[in-house]
Amino acid sequence: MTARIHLLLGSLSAALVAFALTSPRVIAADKVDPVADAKAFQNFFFQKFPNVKHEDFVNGPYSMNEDMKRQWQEKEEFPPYEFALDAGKEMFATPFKNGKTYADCFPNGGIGIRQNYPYFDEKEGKVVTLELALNRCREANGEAPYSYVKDEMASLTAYMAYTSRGELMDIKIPDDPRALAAFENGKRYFYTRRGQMNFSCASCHVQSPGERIRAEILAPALGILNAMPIYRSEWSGMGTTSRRFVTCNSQTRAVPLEPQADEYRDVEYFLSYVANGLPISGPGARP
Amino acid sequence: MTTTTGPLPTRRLILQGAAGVALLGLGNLPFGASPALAAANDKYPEEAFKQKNEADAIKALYGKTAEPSDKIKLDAPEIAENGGVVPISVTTSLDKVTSISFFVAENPFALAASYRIPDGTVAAVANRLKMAKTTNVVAIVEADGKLYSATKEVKVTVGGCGG
Amino acid sequence: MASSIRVRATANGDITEVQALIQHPMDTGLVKDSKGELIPAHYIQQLKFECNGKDVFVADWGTAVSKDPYIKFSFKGAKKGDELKISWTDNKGGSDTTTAKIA
Amino acid sequence: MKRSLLLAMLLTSSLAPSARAANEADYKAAYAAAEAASKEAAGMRNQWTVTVSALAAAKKAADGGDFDRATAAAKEAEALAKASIFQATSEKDAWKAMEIR
Repeated sequence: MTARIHLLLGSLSAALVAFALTSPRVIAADKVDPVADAKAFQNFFFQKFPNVKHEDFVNGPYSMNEDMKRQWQEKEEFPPYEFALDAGKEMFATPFKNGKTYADCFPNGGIGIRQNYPYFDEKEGKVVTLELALNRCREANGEAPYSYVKDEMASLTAYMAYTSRGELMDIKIPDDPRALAAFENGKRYFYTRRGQMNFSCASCHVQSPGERIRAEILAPALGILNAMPIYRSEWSGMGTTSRRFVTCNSQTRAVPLEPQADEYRDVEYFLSYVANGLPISGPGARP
Repeated sequence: MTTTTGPLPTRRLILQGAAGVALLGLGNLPFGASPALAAANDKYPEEAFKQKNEADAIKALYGKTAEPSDKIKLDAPEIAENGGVVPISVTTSLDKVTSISFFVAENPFALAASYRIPDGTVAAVANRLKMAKTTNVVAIVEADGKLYSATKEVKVTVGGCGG
Repeated sequence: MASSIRVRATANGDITEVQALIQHPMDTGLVKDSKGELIPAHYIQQLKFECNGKDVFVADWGTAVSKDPYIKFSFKGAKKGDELKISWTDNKGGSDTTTAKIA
Repeated sequence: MKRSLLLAMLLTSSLAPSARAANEADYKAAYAAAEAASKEAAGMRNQWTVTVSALAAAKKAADGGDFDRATAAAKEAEALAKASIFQATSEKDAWKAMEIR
């Protein structure tokens, strides 16, 4: 038993020391500054990969490896997400039982607006993602919501992403302390280690993009959500942003949170904001 | 394979050898009957798709053996991004091509796909195949009644976390 | 329901390039589902392309062809506006056909 | 690296094998402790999948009457849960070290 007490005391003192070290910076950095964060985030990747064109970062692993890029370009000639796209288009055109359609729930009929999602809803005081907005639209029109990790949701977001292809990511953070808090919460989630593997999102997507983890090449974090939803050969099916977050968690042996949990909405907000200015390339095809 | 010494292993090897030959024999018997030009007619080459290894499959499909040729350009990735979807294509400058087939050596069944090329159709095909593991992809082209082959190894590993 | 076959045929000069993507599970019969039972083999065996009454391309497929299979080939002797007929049959007797105009 | 060393030591230190065969009472005590730690970890929204499976293994072994294995599994679950709690508390500030500035 005594060994364990030493251990706990040891870790407490270590934590105290760590806190003392960071406290001056914590006070200085207390004011959340998304603009500076985004600039630093983008510059980190631009400097780390000087010969990757800025807009190429949205192609994830394919911006990191030539052999993989050729296989991707071959797939893109007739991409496997073609069926999800057609299904999404059809669902958009099919009215709900009450006669309304998705177009009635979204600005500009839902066409060419994906780059503004997720947005901060000042009434609700929370981040609203595209997947959440789609399900709320269904519920508002008396329809049952779709699972966040299954094909129907992926088809809808695939079609909406397709109508925004090439548009530059344009996420806004209103001057509202709750919005800044959501951004900061998303950033904290992104850098926090979790699971028995003790990895954070950054362990893979900031410290080692371009390197291999088993057969896969790790994608850079910059622009990583611009291609959502993605058809993954490994799933031989479509994957929404929610499905990607949930599977990433379980791969570090962390029990995933429920889809569209606040943490997931905030980390999507953070990752999308820091990718402002990079083109939407969804729906994407990935290994 | 455990490397045991002494008489025992040699007897076992002989037995295994005998069993193998018998199987092969069985495999050939029914095939012997159907015409060698199985590839040319309309029938789906059921027998060829049942063969486990590449040599038997080629024999079952074409009834002859192939010789490597540098006039076949086989395009396949060095490391497959995913064993389930491997883009593989072939073009050839050989003429009077009547058939192109793809074999994945160590797949459960070696023959993956076989294409009949009527005259007037360009001798080139692109497709996406499944590969069980790192192995040789072999493209066979039947031109003017003779068989030519091109081979390339493609590395495949089980996907891990997903980039 | 839209056909399971997506096809693009474009003629440039005398050569028509054809690309097709077919919605099909292409199950090998060797894979187990989440309950541990084998998913029975279900795969396209033959895919045929006809133009102007003549077979221009015939594919015999095994279980090693990827899910939602893709194929690309080209042929001579057709021109813009000609009709391409595509049909497939699978090992369970399923089938589908569609036609496409050469662009 | 320092943090993962601490985690590893925490894990190994609590796996010390008990001498005599465990009986149902030992198992119940070990399981209760493991469940409490697991609930706390879940409350911090930092549960590990291996904790959940170790708890399940403990229950399964206990149902089968094998209290030795059940107690060992319960102890392992508790250690894992404690490690995930330690991870959550230390990460409250440690994440800043990796932040791109």
